[in-house]
This record gives sequence, structure tokens and C-alpha cells, in this order.
Amino acid sequence: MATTGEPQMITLAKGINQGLRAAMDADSKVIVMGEDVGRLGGVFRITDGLQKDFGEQRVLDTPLGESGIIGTAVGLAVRGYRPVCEIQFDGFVYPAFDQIVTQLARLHYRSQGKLRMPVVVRIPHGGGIGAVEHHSESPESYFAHTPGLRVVACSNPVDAYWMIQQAIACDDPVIFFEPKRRYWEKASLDLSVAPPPLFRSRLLRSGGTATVVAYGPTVRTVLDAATVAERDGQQLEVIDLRTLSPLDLAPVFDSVRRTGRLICVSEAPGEASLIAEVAARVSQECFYSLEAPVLRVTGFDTPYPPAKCEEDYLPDLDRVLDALDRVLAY
Amino acid sequence: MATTGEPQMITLAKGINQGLRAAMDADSKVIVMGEDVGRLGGVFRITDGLQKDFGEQRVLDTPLGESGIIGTAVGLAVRGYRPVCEIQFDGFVYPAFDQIVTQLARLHYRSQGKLRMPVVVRIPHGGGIGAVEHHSESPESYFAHTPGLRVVACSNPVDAYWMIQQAIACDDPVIFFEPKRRYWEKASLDLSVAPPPLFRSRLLRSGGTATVVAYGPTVRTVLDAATVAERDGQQLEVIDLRTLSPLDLAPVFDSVRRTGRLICVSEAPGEASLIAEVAARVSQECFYSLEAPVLRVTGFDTPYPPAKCEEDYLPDLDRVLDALDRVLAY
Amino acid sequence: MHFRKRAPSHSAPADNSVGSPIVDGPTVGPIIGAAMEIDGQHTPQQVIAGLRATGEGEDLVQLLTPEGQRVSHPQFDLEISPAEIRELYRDMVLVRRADREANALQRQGQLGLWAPLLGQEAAQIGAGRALAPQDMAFPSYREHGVAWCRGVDPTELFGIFRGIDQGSWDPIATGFGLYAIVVGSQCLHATGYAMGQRLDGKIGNAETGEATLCFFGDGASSQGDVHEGFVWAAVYDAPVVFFCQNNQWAISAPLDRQSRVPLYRRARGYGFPGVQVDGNDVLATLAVTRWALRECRTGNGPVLIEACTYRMDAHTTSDDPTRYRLADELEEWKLKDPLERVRVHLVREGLAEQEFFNGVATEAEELAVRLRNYCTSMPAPGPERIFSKIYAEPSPSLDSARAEHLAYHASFADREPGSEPGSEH
Amino acid sequence: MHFRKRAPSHSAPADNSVGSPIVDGPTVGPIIGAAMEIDGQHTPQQVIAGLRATGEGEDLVQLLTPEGQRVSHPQFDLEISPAEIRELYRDMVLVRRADREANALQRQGQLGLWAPLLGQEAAQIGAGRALAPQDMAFPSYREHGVAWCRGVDPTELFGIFRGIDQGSWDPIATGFGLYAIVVGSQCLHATGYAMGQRLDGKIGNAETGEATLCFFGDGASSQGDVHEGFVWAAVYDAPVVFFCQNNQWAISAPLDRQSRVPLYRRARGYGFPGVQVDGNDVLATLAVTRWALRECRTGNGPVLIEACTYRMDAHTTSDDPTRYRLADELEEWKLKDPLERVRVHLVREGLAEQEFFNGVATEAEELAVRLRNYCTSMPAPGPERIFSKIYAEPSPSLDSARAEHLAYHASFADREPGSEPGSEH
Ligand SMILES: Cc1ncc(C[n+]2csc(CCOP(=O)(O)OP(=O)(O)O)c2C)c(N)n1
Ligand SMILES: Cc1ncc(C[n+]2csc(CCOP(=O)(O)OP(=O)(O)O)c2C)c(N)n1
Ligand SMILES: [Mg+2]
Ligand SMILES: [Mg+2]
Repeated sequence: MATTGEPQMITLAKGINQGLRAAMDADSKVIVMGEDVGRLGGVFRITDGLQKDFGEQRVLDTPLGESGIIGTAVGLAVRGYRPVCEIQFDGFVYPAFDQIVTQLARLHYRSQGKLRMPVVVRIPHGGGIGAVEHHSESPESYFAHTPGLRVVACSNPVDAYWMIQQAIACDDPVIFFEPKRRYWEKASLDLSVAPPPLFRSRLLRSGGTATVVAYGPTVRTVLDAATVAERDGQQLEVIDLRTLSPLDLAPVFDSVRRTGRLICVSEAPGEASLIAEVAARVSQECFYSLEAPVLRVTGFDTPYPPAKCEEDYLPDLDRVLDALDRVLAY
Repeated sequence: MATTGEPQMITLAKGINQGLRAAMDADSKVIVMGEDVGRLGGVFRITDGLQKDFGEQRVLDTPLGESGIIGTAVGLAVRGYRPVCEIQFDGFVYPAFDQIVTQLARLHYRSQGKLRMPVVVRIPHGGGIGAVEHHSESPESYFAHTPGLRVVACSNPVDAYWMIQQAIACDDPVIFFEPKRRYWEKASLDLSVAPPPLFRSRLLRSGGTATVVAYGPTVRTVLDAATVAERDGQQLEVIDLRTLSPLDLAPVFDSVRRTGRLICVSEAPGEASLIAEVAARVSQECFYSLEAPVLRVTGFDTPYPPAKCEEDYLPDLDRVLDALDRVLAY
Repeated sequence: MHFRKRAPSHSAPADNSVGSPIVDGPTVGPIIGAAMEIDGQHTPQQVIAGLRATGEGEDLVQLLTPEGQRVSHPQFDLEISPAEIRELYRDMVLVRRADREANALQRQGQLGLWAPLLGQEAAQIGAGRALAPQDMAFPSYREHGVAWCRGVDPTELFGIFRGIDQGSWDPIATGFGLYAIVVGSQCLHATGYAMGQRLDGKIGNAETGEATLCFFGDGASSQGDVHEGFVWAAVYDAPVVFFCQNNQWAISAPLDRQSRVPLYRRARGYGFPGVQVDGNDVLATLAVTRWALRECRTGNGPVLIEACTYRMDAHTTSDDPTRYRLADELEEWKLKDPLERVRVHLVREGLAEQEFFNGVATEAEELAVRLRNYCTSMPAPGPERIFSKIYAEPSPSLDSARAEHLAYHASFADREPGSEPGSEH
Repeated sequence: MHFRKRAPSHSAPADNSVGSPIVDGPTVGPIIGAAMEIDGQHTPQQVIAGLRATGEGEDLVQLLTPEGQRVSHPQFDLEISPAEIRELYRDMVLVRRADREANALQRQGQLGLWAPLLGQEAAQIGAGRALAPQDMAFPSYREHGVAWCRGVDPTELFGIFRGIDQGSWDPIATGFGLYAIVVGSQCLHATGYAMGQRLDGKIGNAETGEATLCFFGDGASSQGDVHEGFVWAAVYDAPVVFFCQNNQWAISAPLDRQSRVPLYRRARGYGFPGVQVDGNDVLATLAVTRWALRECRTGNGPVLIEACTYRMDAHTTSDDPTRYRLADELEEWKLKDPLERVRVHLVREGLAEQEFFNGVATEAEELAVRLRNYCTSMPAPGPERIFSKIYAEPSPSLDSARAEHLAYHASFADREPGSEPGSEH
């Protein structure tokens, strides 16, 4: 990618692709592995061209098995490599759950720092693409509940470009979520603008009516809702969590102390989710500032439904605005 | 087990053993399967004597593989069986995570009721037995966050006896948690007293100072704390959740509306946990009744530590009372 | 890179014959090896040949050559009437036509996705027609031909690919499990079901005994669940036939990304028979699968079958095979087309008249029209479908969530209809 | 039930020889079969014998009989000096003594648990001494003898079993991975590490080349991760030796709960060599493992070794084997004791004087005393250990959690010391 200051329009998919390239250029220990990531460039083409340019020694088309992908990545990390693993779809990360939770997340602690696990697990997540079962899930809470992992979610092309590089540079295992239905959204990337640190949430829009927190694919939904709400004179303060574990809630507390109201938005089922954690923490930390209970707008506590129902399942602009009405009713 | 009205003292382990027996007597489709559950009777002897009495056709010593245990149980359920699977220790359920989350939890929905999954997955959970790594974990939140499953945790011998039978009778998959460090605690079982429904939480002790919610191994801890607190004239209202998914929070809401204060206790890491869900829901539902923020007393957001540290890691009587002081300070 | 014609990128040591890449397309050769696994009726030379894992196809069971020539096999011969062969041909023509129609419907936005079976008709019809009514089959997501054999109409598959449901047929009534999208997961379900058949005492009689047929792919063979299925099935003597359709590709991964040697060789390591069959030969596939199911009925399960075939179309309608495989590979496999060789055989041997072929062609067109009409008129589910039948027992919390959402939903007078399913992989 | 002397409960079909249970204790027989996998130097009869999976041990590689008799093997012979044999004997005596002392320390409450290696000394010392300094080893949780060979002192293992840490040695510096308690998980780590050795270009030279040795058990062989390890290793030609210690039991599960046939047969199905060695014969284990590691160094990996041995003690100190196996099984294996046969050999051949044996005995006692003294004086970790080194990078949230907890902790003047670890399995 041109390192000139000239901003250029890139899609979120391209942002990750270019970020991967930059990371592989910067460190020869960075290798990419997963199902169909080589010649095909991945089913979403995120790794497009990488095998051609970096070779089969650094971009590995693996056999079909997620536990095998993560388990061998752990071994490669012990050897000094920095594997970037692609899980083809959110719904297929579960066969690797044991290796992620009992090995990847714990080897640094188990070895008391003698072993480092600089492994990135890339997972396209969320719905909205009309897919069949297992291709539209939001498993991020499983990982946020797992000590020893770091979990991040990018929501736009510019973050995608920087966050993937920061995740690869991180010496801890990072579960990296990519909002698949936003892969094709564009934004202008200006390389002369330094990125914020990886483990920081970010204020995207200021407003005094209420605070709305989101991450990944629903950030765009919330920004759209804010635009509509403004027409009715309601100013939403929008925060993109970006980091799901550790959570960076200080900016949320500050915001809620000003607005007195909070809406948390996520596609995942709400029960026992990281959004519940945000609600619980804010309810505790901002106990005297909250003028209304924290409201959650999430996927339902059901399996992800057939695609024809997903428009109803996914939190959309209307449901955010509906929650706004309800939170203001207190 | 004698069906006379005579109450008898049984341990929690014996309660589950007797409950399994009763369920196997009642329905020939009930089969027990897992590692070492046959001749050995399981590493905790929970299935002691069952293979001897019901034969190898109904008590299966399986090969070593958790995904295999759950995956074949799914097939046996399709065939009309009601498998009761033992996962030897909490920390070894993860290899079966995919079969539990993507298959067991969803086949009823996927088939729109044409397939039923009356499978019980027994998991001894929690710490406090001085074990090596992977033998002291509390993974219940992973399952509580998973739609399609039902998750319960027993805390005493009498519940153990009845709840395992109710779980086996349930036509939905039930993840059944057993508090391993309480296996040897005794209580009097009176068969003439009918049990409450499986999916109901239970008020164990009434009091007006504050409400304390717990489940599984920490229920005993909380009851002990309540006894001590009483000496200082503080009356704790103690609720045993029993059902972790679906949660039965109505009694908690009622209680908090009276006490104005809530402490939630669990051994599991608190972040993005089902305890966070309880805190979030109560903060919302009892917004106007809470006189203090909901406080959580949980395991730390760390991997389970070496055994010599577990006394410090596990929520104990002191930490519950400390939280009581803090919640009363508001 | 991964063209099967070339040595695999991580090529095996030259001095280690087991390491060489396999090229096991259907070829007519001395018919040995497969038999080796099951009985003692073989010469030492055959044994050694069978051991050499060069995968050059000398183990392949074939009864009908690509040129439509009937050949015999010492162990897997088949008594079959011309009428029966015509039926198999008809099945293959109809499922291919249904597959092409579904593919077209996806192109026109009527389906969100389609996973083509093109090229695998013989493997699926041969295996599917070997099933007895009392048997159970567990498919992956591409077994449209097996569904056909189980009486599951193609229209019942559409709901999955149109985003309306996740499989509308009754697995018990049809003896055909729901499609399994999590690769390999069904192999444990099939094994467990077969364990149940044995526990129920349905094993022993070669005619009335029950068996289970489990479908999976070459890529799936790498998954831990498939291995555990093999282990459990062997330990419990489960009456299950593991039917691997080796269509040479797992999306963009050629067989050398999964194995150095033909996959049927795996069975030996678990102590049960493995047979490699020409999956483009419907007669051989029928014969071998019948034999394997019969072994299971009589208690000699499990059995592994590797059916060598070829995925002639893309992985799914979202896939672009031109990115990872050469066109001439497809051309080569067209010469081994599973339908054409039967057609040639029927004609050459005078087993079918022209009007038979005309009749089948007409039937195929009528089927296509019926499918199209059905698909385009499928009603979209309402929002309540989200909450439908998640649990067998009551769920008050879901009931209130449903009620709440429906009330919210009703509050919109002029809500847009659900958008069409988009692309996926 | 599951006594290996009897047919497995789900016995295989009588007419199917592959189904019979295996009884493959070390026996001296015609030495064939193992070689079969690697080269063409074998008669058809041997091949067929090797194919018949009766597991009667005709494939077993042995160089020293239970009676201490040196026998030769066409492929795996060993050039070894008396001094080297004495060293191996010394190793085995010392690790056995350390094992017994640790077991005693558990009985006395100094350790929370111990997983005995008793009976597996030859398998572990033979394999461990085959390693070169540049190699890497990945153990499960019972490889105390391998740890010894890697220079990891038994005291460094105690922290795990006393509940103080989860492995205190440096895996990189020692070339010995941390103990893996999640059964099978280490097989993928070993494969990945070996993939890295190949990517680093450390393959090719038989002397300086690198290899990885992965330990797992007969029970572990059923886990999906072990299968995926085999698949990945074969596909990437990883220089890894999968070393299966088949000690006949997985807690209470005998081998017939995992497989119908000897486990070394699995390798063939993946296209790499599998060898069955007498795991109670330190010379044979050393020879076969050396050969296998050399194959890997030169790029011919992976290789599977099944070392047939016996778990002479309980699974762990929490286990009660009398509930599931007969005492006479143990008696029988005592006749195959791995130490005794070397002692007899050294004496009979006049390769060692009495003072050598006395010297080793004295050394063993000194070791025992050192271990005991160390163990009883191990300091317990403080509460801060809970929060120690969870992440490589800063974690402000954990820092504050630690500070908060330490402050809370300090608020107790007279807090009880941590209680002893209790029982577990
Ligand atoms: C566990 C899992 N991982 C990944 C995928 C994505 N995926 C769908 S099909 C497929 C390839 C399967 O290849 P194969 O088993 O040969 O079957 P085929 O598609 O050739 O019929 C992959 C990787 C999946 N569905 N499930
Ligand atoms: C994934 C997993 N499941 C279950 C266990 C409990 N467990 C510990 S050791 C063991 C048996 C292992 O047998 P084997 O592989 O033969 O090794 P051995 O103990 O005989 O050395 C079991 C079931 C575990 N540690 N990990
Ligand atoms: Mg395929
Ligand atoms: Mg063992």
C-alpha cells in the first residue's frame, strides 16, 4: 500500500487485506493460515494475493479442521512464529474452542511468561448477508468471558487496517472480529493520521440526549439512528467499544454521567453476554447518574433464524430509536 | 432407594447416584455414558454400581473423547434414547463445545420439533478440591449464553436427587452442574416431600437487610455468611438460582424490591458472565427500588490459579460479608 | 500450487513411496486390493500392491467403465436387470436436472445459495438406492441425490437455500437426517444412531436388519469428529457405513491438503474394512454400498467406502473455481461422466429404446417446471418464526419475548417485506 | 467386563479377524511386520501376517527379552557399549526411585496428587535418550522420565502436583514442553512446532537436523486432536515422531475401549510409517525412536511409534485400580519389568560389577532424600500469584484487581495459611 499521505478510498475487506500485507512485510515471522486462504484468497477474499506474493511458506492452506488450525498455530507460536489464523465463518469456531480456551488463552499464564502466544484468530462475524445456518453468528461473548484472551471488533475500513496490524503486533492472543456484512463498505484511509491504541473504545459522535454503545456491525446502524434522531432534535452520543476484552468503559462512564441514559446495541443474544457486562458495570459505576435503567438492544435469545427472518432478528435503526423512546420515557 | 416415607441422610454424590437409578428404573431408554462411568463408577463414583445393575448396554464406558460422547448421544437421542452423559471434569467439556452448541442445542429448532434432544450433560464444576489445572472450573456462563440449552446447578443433596431426575425427564437438552466440592455434604432426604419444578429458583432464607443470590457450590458459602451476619443483626435473604438458563428472577426482583440491595455470588470469572446478566436485569427491573448498586462477588477474571491459591481465589464467607459492608455503605 | 496433477507443495520425501501424491481418478485396472481388506482371498502380490499407497487406482472397484463397458469384479458383482439400470439412469437424469434448475434459480435470486451435486449423481444414486426402507441416512449438505432416493422432494430442500427454514422434512419418517453444515458433525450422529440400532437388537438378519449410511466429504475426513466417529463405531461394532464422496476438492483445497494416501486406507487403522469405489459408476457404487450395508445388518459394521468422483461445478453458487483449478481438469472428468456411461451402455447393449430416453427427458423438463413454480411461490416466514419451537417444553421467557416483538412489529403499519437472501459461501 | 484377558464386551464379529481384542504384551516372535511399513524388504507371508490385525505381537520390535537375552532385529539393531547400557539402567533406577518418592510424598500430604510412571521407565528413558539437544519434546502429564532426560529435575515437576505452579521449567531452554493435562491437546502443538522446524529449514541433515517428539497415551489416541495432528503432520511433512505409550489402560478403560487393533496400525492410513516396539525394552525403544527421529531430521516425517508397556501403579494417587483390573494382570507384567531385564543382562553378560549396582542404589537413595527435603520446604505462593503474568502486555484492569485484592487481603491481620491441596483425579 502506498505510504504517501494521499488518502484513498478502501473497503473494510481491503483494509484488512492491506493491513495483513503491511504486517507480513514488517515481520517475516507473521504467517497466515486457514481453510482456503491461499490460492482462493479466502471465501471473502480477505487474504487475496497474499500467497502469490509471500509464498506457500507464509500463507498456508490448511486441512479442514479448526482445532488443527489453532492447535498447530499454538505450536508455531512456541517456535517463534506469529500466526494469523482465519476461521472461515463465526459458526465454525467451536471445534477450536478447546484449543483457544484451554491452550491459547493460558499458555502464557501456565508458563509464567516463558511462552508467548502472539496468535491472531480472525473471525468474520454477524448476520445480514442472507446466509444459511452457522454463517451469521456473533460468538464474541464466549471469548470475552475467557481470561487470557484479548478480543477486539473493528467496525470500519480505517480501524480494520490499523487494528489488524496492532493485533498482530500484540504479544497476547487476540480474537479479531470482522463485521462481514460491512466488508464492502468504503472509507477514506489517510496513512498520515496515526491510529489510536488497540485497546481503547472510541467516541464517534457527541450528544447530550443519551449514550449509545455498540461494536462491529451495529456501529453503522447506531450512527444511522443518530442521524435520524437528530431530525427530532435528539443528540445521541455514540461510542464504538472496539475492544471487547479488556473492556475500555471509562469513556462510557464519563458519557453516561453526562447523559444519564445508556443504550447498548449488539447482534448477539443478550443473555449472559458482554453487553450484559457493560450494562452491569455502568449500572454500578454510574448508579447516581443514571436517570433510566440501561436498555439493551440485541439479537434475541434464540438460535440465529433462517435468513428470511434476519431483518427482524437483527437490531436495526428502528429498534434503536424505539429503545431511545423507552429510555427517555423514564 | 427405599420409597418409604422414612427420611434418610445422603450425600450429594449419593443423591445423584440414587436419582440416576430411579430414572433408569423408570425409563429403559435412559442410558448413562462417559469416560470411566462403568466398572469404576466414575472418578467421583457418581455412577457407582449402575453398570453392575443395569448392564453394559445401559451404562457405556466410552472411548476418550468428549466430542464423541456428546455427538453419539445426539445420534442416540434421534434414535429415541435419553442419554445422560458424564463429562469427567468441568475443564474437559470444551472439546465437546461444538457438538453441544451447534448440534445438541439446535436440532429441535432446526427440525422445528421433529427431533427432540432429551440429553443430559452432567458436569462436576467448581474448585476447592486442591486439584491440578482444568479440574476446578466454572464454565456455566458459556452454556447460559447459548440459546436452545437449559442449564441448571444443584447445591444440596435433596435438590441433587430430584433435579437429576427432572433433568432426565425434560425433553430438552439440560447441562447439569454438580458442585464437586460439595459431593460429600450430607442432608436428609424425605421422599414424601414433593420437589419444586426444575426451572425455579428458590428462597432459602428470608431477611430484610440485603438479598444474596448464589448457585451451586457458593450457596453453602452464602448460607454460612448469613449465619455469621445474623450475629451482627443483619438479616440476609438468600436465593438459590438453581436454574441458570432460563433464569427465574421473579423471586429475586420481589426480594430486591423489599431489601433494596443485592449481592450476586459465583465462583466463575465475573466478566460477561450469567451473574452479570442477573446484575443487569435486576438493575433494570428494580431501578427504583435499588438503594445501592448490585455488587458481584465472583472468581477473578483470571485463569483458575494453582491450588495453593484457590482459597484466595474462591469467594468465601469473608468476601461475602465484605460485600455486605460495601453494599450497606451506600 | 495445488493442482492435483503436480506434486503437492509440501511434497513427500522422494524415497518414501507412501509420501507421493495420489492421483486416483477412476481407471480400469487389475481389480484387486479392495477385496484384500475383507477376506483372505487374495494373492500376496495383490496384498503388496494394495499396500503401496501410490493411489494409482488399482484398488478401485468398477463395474461399468467410462466407455460404458460392463466389467466384472471378483467380490462386488451385481445381479441387475435392464429395467433396474434404466431406473438408475432415470434417477440420475432427474436429480441432475433438479440440480441445474436449483442452480439457475439461485442465479435469478430465487435462492440465496445452492450447493451443486453436478458430477456426483452416480455416487449418490448408487448409495441411495442401496438403502433399505428400515435404514437411516445422515447427509452433509450436498446429498440432493440421496434425498431423492429417500423420497425427500427437491422442493423440500429449497427452504434451506431460500432462507425459509433449516430443513423441512421429517428425518424419522423419511429415514434421512437433516442437512449438516458443520463439516463432519454428522458422522458422530450417524454412529450414535447406529449404536442405537444395535442396542435395539436390530442387527443380525441380512434382510431385515438395520443399518445407517453416513455421508461426508474428502475435506471432512480431516475433522476430529470423523475420526471419533470411526473410533466409536469400531469399539461399539456400530452398523454404520461411512460413505466418503471424494470429489477431489474441499472448496479450493485439493485432496493433497487432507491426505497423502487414498482415504479408504484409513479404515484399516481402526480395524474395519475400507473399499475404494468408482463413484462415477452407479453400478459399482450400488454393489459396494449394498454389500457394506449388508455387512452392517449382519453385525460386521462399521465399513468405510471412498467413492471417487468429481465436483464438476463450483463448491457453491458463491464460489469461483477458476481461481484455483484448471479448466482441463474438468474436461478430463467429463469423459468419466456418470450419466453418459450408463446411456452408452444401455444403447450399445440394446437395453433401452429411444423413447425411453425421450420419456426421461420430458419427465426432467416437467420436474424443472414444477420446481421453478414451487420455488417462486414459497411464502416467507413471519417474525414469529424466530421464536418457533426452540424448546420442546414451555419457555415463558421466550413466549414473552415473542409477544413483545410481535407487538413492536405490529406497531409498523407499512413495514418493508424481508429482503432477499444475499450471497454467502 | 473390560479385562483384557476376555473378549471386549462389544466383541467384534467372530468371522472378522480384525475384530478380536489385542493382547500385545512383549513376546519374542518372528520379527516382522514393523519393517513392512517402511521398505519393501519383506516376504508376502510377512505382509499378510502384518495385515492380520490379531495384535498377537508378531510386529513387536524387541532387542532385549524379558529374560535379559539380547536379540537382533533386521532393521532396528543397535550399536551400544556396555557403559551406555549401564547409563540407561542408571536412568531407569533413578526415575523409578524419584517416582516412588513422589508417590510417598503424596501419601503424606506433601503433594496433592501424583501420576506414577512405574512400569514405563524403559519407554520414557529409551525415547528420551534418543533425543538430540536441538530436538523438542511435548509431554502429556506422566513423562517424568522424559523430563529427566531433558535435564528437568524432578523437583521442577513438584510445583504442579503440590498446587504451587503449572510447570516451572523453561520449555524453550530445556526443549521440553509443559505438561499437557487436556488429553491429546499437545499433539497439535507438537505438529505445529515441527511445522516451524521445517519452515525454518532445519530439515535435511541426519545429524544436525531438528525433530520433535510427541508423547501421548492409548486413551488419547481416540481424541480428535490426535487425528488432526496426524493429518497436519502428514500434509506438511512435519518432522514429528508421535510416541504413543500404550500402557494398556486409560484410567479404567482398557485398550479395547479405544481400538480393535494395535494403535501403530493407524499410521498406515495417513501414509506414514507406524512401528510397534516393546516399550519395556529400553534398547528397542531407544533404537526405534532414534531411527524415527532420524527419519524426521532427513525430511521423512512424520512417524508413529506405539510403545507397548504397562501402567504398573494406579492412574494417579486418587485412583483405585482394584475396582477395574485383576491383580494377576500386574503379576504377569512384573515378569516383563523394564529394569530387571537390563539388570539380568548386565550381570549375565558380565557387563557390570556389583559395586556398580550398589553405586546406583546409593545414588537413588540420595536422590530420594534430596527430593523429600526440597518438597517439604517449598514455599506457598502468595495471593498475588493469582494475577501473575496472565498477559504479556500491560493489563490495567488486572493491575487494579490485584491491588484491590491485596489491599483486601492485607486487611486481615491473622489470616489462615492456604490449606493443603486435597484429592483429585
Ligand atoms: C466445521 C466447518 N468448517 C468449515 C466449514 C466451511 N466449509 C463448508 S464446505 C467446506 C469444504 C468441505 O469439503 P468436503 O468435505 O470435501 O465436502 P464437499 O464440499 O466437497 O462436498 C468448508 C471448508 C464448515 N461448513 N464447517
Ligand atoms: C480432554 C480430557 N478428557 C478427560 C480427561 C481426564 N483424564 C485424565 S487422564 C485420562 C486417561 C488418559 O489415558 P491415556 O491417554 O492412555 O494416558 P495414561 O493416563 O494411560 O498415561 C483421562 C480420561 C482429560 N485429562 N482430558
Ligand atoms: Mg470434497
Ligand atoms: Mg494409557
